[in-house]
Amino acid sequence: MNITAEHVIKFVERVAATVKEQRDYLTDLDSAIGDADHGANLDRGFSAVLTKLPTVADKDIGSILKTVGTTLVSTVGGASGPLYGTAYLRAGMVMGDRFEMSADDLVAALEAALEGIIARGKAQRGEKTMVDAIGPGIDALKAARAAGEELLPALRQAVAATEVGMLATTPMLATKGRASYLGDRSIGHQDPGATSAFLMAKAMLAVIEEP
Amino acid sequence: MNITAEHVIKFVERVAATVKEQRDYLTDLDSAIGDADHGANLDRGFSAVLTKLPTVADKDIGSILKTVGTTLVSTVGGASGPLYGTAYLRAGMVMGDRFEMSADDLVAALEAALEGIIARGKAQRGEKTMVDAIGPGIDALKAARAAGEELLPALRQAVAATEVGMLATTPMLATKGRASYLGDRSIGHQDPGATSAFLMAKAMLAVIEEP
Amino acid sequence: MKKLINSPENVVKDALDGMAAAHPDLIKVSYDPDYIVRADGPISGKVGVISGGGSGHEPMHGGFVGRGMLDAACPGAVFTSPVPDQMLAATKAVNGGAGVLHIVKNYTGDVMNFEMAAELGAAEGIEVASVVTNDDVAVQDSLYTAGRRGVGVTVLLEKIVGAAAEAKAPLAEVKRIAEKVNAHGRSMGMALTSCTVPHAGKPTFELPEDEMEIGVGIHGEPGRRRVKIASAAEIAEMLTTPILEDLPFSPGDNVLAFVNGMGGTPQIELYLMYNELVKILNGRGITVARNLIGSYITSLEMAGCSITLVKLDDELTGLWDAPVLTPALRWGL
Amino acid sequence: MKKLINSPENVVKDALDGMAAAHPDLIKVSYDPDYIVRADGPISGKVGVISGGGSGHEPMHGGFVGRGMLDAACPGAVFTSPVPDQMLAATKAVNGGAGVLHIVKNYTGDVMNFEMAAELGAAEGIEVASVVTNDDVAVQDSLYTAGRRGVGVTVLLEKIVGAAAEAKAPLAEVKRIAEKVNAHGRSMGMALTSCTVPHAGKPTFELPEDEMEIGVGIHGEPGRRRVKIASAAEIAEMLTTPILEDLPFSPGDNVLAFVNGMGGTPQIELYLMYNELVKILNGRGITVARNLIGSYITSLEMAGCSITLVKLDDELTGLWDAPVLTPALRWGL
Ligand SMILES: Nc1ncnc2c1ncn2[C@@H]1O[C@H](COP(=O)(O)OP(=O)(O)O)[C@@H](O)[C@H]1O
Ligand SMILES: Nc1ncnc2c1ncn2[C@@H]1O[C@H](COP(=O)(O)OP(=O)(O)O)[C@@H](O)[C@H]1O
Ligand SMILES: [Mg+2]
Ligand SMILES: [Mg+2]
Ligand SMILES: [Mg+2]
Ligand SMILES: [Mg+2]
Repeated sequence: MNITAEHVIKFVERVAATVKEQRDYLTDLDSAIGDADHGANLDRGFSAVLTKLPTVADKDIGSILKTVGTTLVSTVGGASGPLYGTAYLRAGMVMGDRFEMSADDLVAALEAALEGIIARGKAQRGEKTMVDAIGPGIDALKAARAAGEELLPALRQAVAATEVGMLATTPMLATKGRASYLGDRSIGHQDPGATSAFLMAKAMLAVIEEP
Repeated sequence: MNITAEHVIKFVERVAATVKEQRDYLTDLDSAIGDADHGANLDRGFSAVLTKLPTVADKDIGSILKTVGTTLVSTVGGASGPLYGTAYLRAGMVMGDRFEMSADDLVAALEAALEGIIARGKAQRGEKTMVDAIGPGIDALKAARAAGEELLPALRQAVAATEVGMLATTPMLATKGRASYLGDRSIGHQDPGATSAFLMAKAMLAVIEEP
Repeated sequence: MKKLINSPENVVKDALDGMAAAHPDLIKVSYDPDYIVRADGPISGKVGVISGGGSGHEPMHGGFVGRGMLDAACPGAVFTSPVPDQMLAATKAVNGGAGVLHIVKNYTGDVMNFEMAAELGAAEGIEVASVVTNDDVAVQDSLYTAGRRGVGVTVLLEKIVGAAAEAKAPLAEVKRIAEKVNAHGRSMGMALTSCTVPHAGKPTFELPEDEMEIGVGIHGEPGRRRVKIASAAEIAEMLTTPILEDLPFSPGDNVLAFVNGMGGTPQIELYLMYNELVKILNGRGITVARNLIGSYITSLEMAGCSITLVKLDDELTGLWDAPVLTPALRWGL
Repeated sequence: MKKLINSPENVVKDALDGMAAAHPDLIKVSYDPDYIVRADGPISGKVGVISGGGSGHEPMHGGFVGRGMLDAACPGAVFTSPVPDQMLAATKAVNGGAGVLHIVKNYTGDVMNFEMAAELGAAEGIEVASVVTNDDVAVQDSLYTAGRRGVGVTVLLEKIVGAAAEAKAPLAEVKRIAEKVNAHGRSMGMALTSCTVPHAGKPTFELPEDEMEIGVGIHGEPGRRRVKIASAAEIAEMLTTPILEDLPFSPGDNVLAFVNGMGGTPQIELYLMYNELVKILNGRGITVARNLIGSYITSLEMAGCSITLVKLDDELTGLWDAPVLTPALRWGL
C-alpha cells in the first residue's frame, strides 16, 4: 500500500482537528513546565494551514508539505513554529513532485524532518523535547520495515514507540527549550512538544487505517 | 462626685487601649463603607497621644485635652483626625486651667466638642457620622441632669444613648464623609466613626465607675 | 497579604527613602512632617503649587514634583489624608513670595486637613489659595452631600497648573486655570479586583471571579454598581457615556483623554482600552487632541482602569504641551 | 479571567491599534505581518535596531520604538516569539543602508525565529547582525543547555545601543556595545502571584497565599524555588546576592540599577525595593550611578519584581544619558 497526496491532505486536516480538540490539554502541559501556549500556538498554525490547504488540494505531496511548513513558520512562532515548520518543509523537499509515496519514502521524509528539527533546535535525544517522541518513532518504523513489515503494521509499531517516547519524557530533566529553566523541577512532567508529535503520529496512522 | 485631671489621664489611656484592641473591628466597619483605615488612623493617633501624655501628667484638664487634640490633628489625618482633634481641643478650651470638673462642666465640654465637630465637618444628625452617636449621648446626659441624676447614673444613660445612636446609623443613608459615595449601598452598615465615639463614651464611664 | 514591603507601618517611609535615593536631581524629601519638594525650590516670584493626599496612589502626587508641575507633595498614610503639619511645612518650604496654591481632592479628610493648613499658613502671612477637584461622575452630586470625589482630573490639573505657575502666572491666574481644568474635566473608574490596604491585611472588598465594580473610587470604595464582567468595548462604553453626558461633551470638542491604570493593570490592557475610547469619541465627533495612557493615579495593586476627559482650548493645550520634568512625567526637557 | 480585553484572539491587535492611535508622532504600526516602526524612519546611514518577542511584556518592546532607541519592534502572540515574516519585514523597513541589528532575548523560540529572519534578510542583501541577551542568573548556565533567559538587561541594552545607533555608529560598533552591555549585566526576578495568559484563561501557576516564587521568568515560568513570603529587605537580598556574585560586581563599581515591576506591582513597592537595593549595594561599596524604576519588562498582570544591574563605564554612562524619545522612555527631548 502506498500513501497518496489525498492521504496527506486528510492527515493535515486530521492534525488540525486534533490540535484544536487537544488545545487545552497541550496548553496545560505547557503551563507546568513552560509558558502555557503550546496548544494555542499549534492551533493558530494549523488553523492557518487549513485555510491554505485548498490552494494545494490537487498538488503533489511536496507542495502540500512545503505549504504546511511555510505556513507554520509564518504563523506559529515560539519554539514549535520553526521546528515543526522546518520538519514539514524538509519532508516536502524529499517528496518533491511525487503524488504517491512508499513506506520507504515515508521513512526518508521523516528522517529529513527530524534532521531539520535537530539542525534548528540542536537537541539530542534525552533532553525532554519532541525529538524524544519522533526519534524512537522513526527507529521503530525502520526496524519494522527491516523485519519485512508492511506499511500499516510498521506504522502501528512506530506510533506505539512514539507514545513510549512521549511518556519517557516525564522522568527526564529538560536541558533544551523553556522547560530547561526549571532544572530539577522539570522532572515529573510530560513534554508538550513530544505530546503534539505523538498526536501527529496517531493522526497519520488513523488516515492510513481508514477504509 | 467630680471628674479629676487624673480621671482624664486615665480616660485617655483607656481610649488608647480600646482603640488598639478594637482596631481591626473599626477597620472592618470602614472597609464596608469607607477605605479600611479608621482603626489604623485612631490607633496611630492615640499611640502618639500616649507618648505625649507624660508631658501633661500633672497639668490641668485643659492642657491635657488640648495636647490630645493637637496630637490627634498632627498624627491622624483623614476625616477623623481634624474632627476628633477639634473636639478635644474645644473641650480643652472650655476646661481651661481647672483640675476638676463637675457633671455640668462635662456637659459644657462635650457640647463644645460637638460644636467643633459640626463646625469642621458640617454634618447634621442623620447623615450617618459620629455626630449621630455623640449628639444623642449629650442629649441624654443633659436630660438626666435635668431630671436630677448624679454624674454616674447620668453618664450611664448617656453611654446607653450613644450606643443607641451608634446602632441607629446602620439603617441610615450616608450623605457626609466617604460613605456618602455609596449612595443606597451605604444602608445596612454601622458607621465606623459613630462606633469609635461610642467606644470613647464607654471608656469615660468605665474610668468614673472604677473604685 | 502579598506585598513587597517590610511592615505595614513602614511602607510610606521606606518608599519615600527610595524616591529620595532615586531622584536627588529632581526632588528632596523631608521627614516629620513628611513632604517632598522640588530640588531647585523655592523659586522667588513663582506661585508654589502643592498637593497631597493619602499614599497608595503613586506616582500621584510625589512623582509629579519637579519643574513645570508641583513644588511639593504631602503623602499621608496609605489612603489617609495627610495632616495639616505636613501641608503647613510644605507651604512654607515652597513659598517664593507669590503665594501658594493647594490642590485638594474632594474627600472630607483632605478638605478639612488642607483647610486647617491654609488657616495656619495665612496666620503666618502666606497667601494661600485652594482648588478642590471633584471630577468623579460615579458619585451623585448635591449641595447636601460631600459631593463628588477628586480623581483623574487631579493629575492633568497638576500638570496644566504647574505649567502656568512655572511661567510665573500670579496666584489668582493660577487659581483661575485650576478651576477651569476642574470645571472642564470628568472621570469614571472601574475595578476588576480589590486592593489590600497594608495595615488592614486583607482585600477591602470581595469581588467574585466573574464580576466587576463600576464607578469604584481610588481607595477601594465600592462603586455605583456591581455587574458581570464585560468586554473592553462595553466597559469603555460604561465609563465614557456618563462622562460625556455629564459635562456634557459635544461634537466638535477637542479633548485630552486619559486612560489610567489602577495599579495592577498591565499596560497592554490600557492601550486596548484607549483604542475603545477613541472609537467611541470618534463616533461622537469628538477629537482626541492629546492623550495620557498609564498608571498615574492608582489604588495600590487594584486591577482596573479609569477614564478622564478634559475639554481643551488653546490655553489648556498650550499649558499641557509645556515642558515638564518630574519622576513620573517628563517631556520637552 | 479578569482582563480588560475583547477576546483572547484580539488582544495584541487591539492593543496595537491603541498604540498607533496614541502615538502617531512617534510610531507607525503595520499589520500582517505585525510590526511597529519609528514614524521618522528609515534613517539613511543609520544602523536599524530592531527587537521583538512575545506580547505581554509591555512596554517592551513596542514602547521603546522611537528616537534614540529601537527602529522597530515585532510583537508576537502573548508569550510567543514572533515569526520570521515579521522580523524580515521590519528589517527591510528600517534598513537605512548601514545594516540592521537584531536584539534577541535568549529563548529557543526567539532565537530560532530571529535566525530564520536573519538568513532571509541576508538573502535579500541586508547586512544583519544579532545579539542575544542572557542575563537571568536564576537559570543555571551550561554549554549543553538552552542557557540563560534574556530579561531586564534587554531594556537597558535597547536604550544604550539605540543611542549608539542614533549617533550613527557603524554596525560592528553597535554590535560590540550590545555585547558589552549584555556581558556586564545580570538580573533576577520573583513573583508574588501568577499571570494568566489570555488564551489559557487561568493562572499559569498556583501560588499559595503565603508563598512566592524566586527566580521566576517573564512568561510565568516557574523559578528557582518557592519559599515563604519574606520582607522587602530579605527579597532584595535574595535577588541581589546571586547577581552580585555571578559577574561578579566589586567594591568601587558604578552600576545602573533597574528595579522592574512585573505588571501588577504598584509603584510604591518598587521604590521601596529600590531603597533596599541601594542599602545592599552601598553596604558592598558599589555606587548606583544611574537608575530606572518602573514596570518596563512585564509579565501581564503578575505581581512581583526583578532587579537588574549593569556595570557602567564612561562609554555606557554617556549612551545611557543620551536623549531618548519613545512612548515609554523619554528624556532629554
Ligand atoms: N531545542 C529544541 N529542540 C527540539 N524541540 C524543542 C526545542 N525547544 C523546545 N522544543 C519543543 O517545543 C515545545 C514547546 O513549544 P511551544 O510551547 O509552542 O514554544 P515555546 O517554548 O516557545 O513557548 C517543547 O515542549 C519541546 O518539545
Ligand atoms: N463631615 C463629617 N462630619 C462628621 N463626621 C464625619 C464626617 N465625615 C466623616 N466623618 C466620620 O469619620 C469617620 C471616618 O473616619 P476615618 O476612616 O478615620 O477617615 P476617612 O474617611 O478620611 O478615611 C466616619 O465613619 C464618620 O463617622
Ligand atoms: Mg510554550
Ligand atoms: Mg476611613
Ligand atoms: Mg482614609
Ligand atoms: Mg511561548
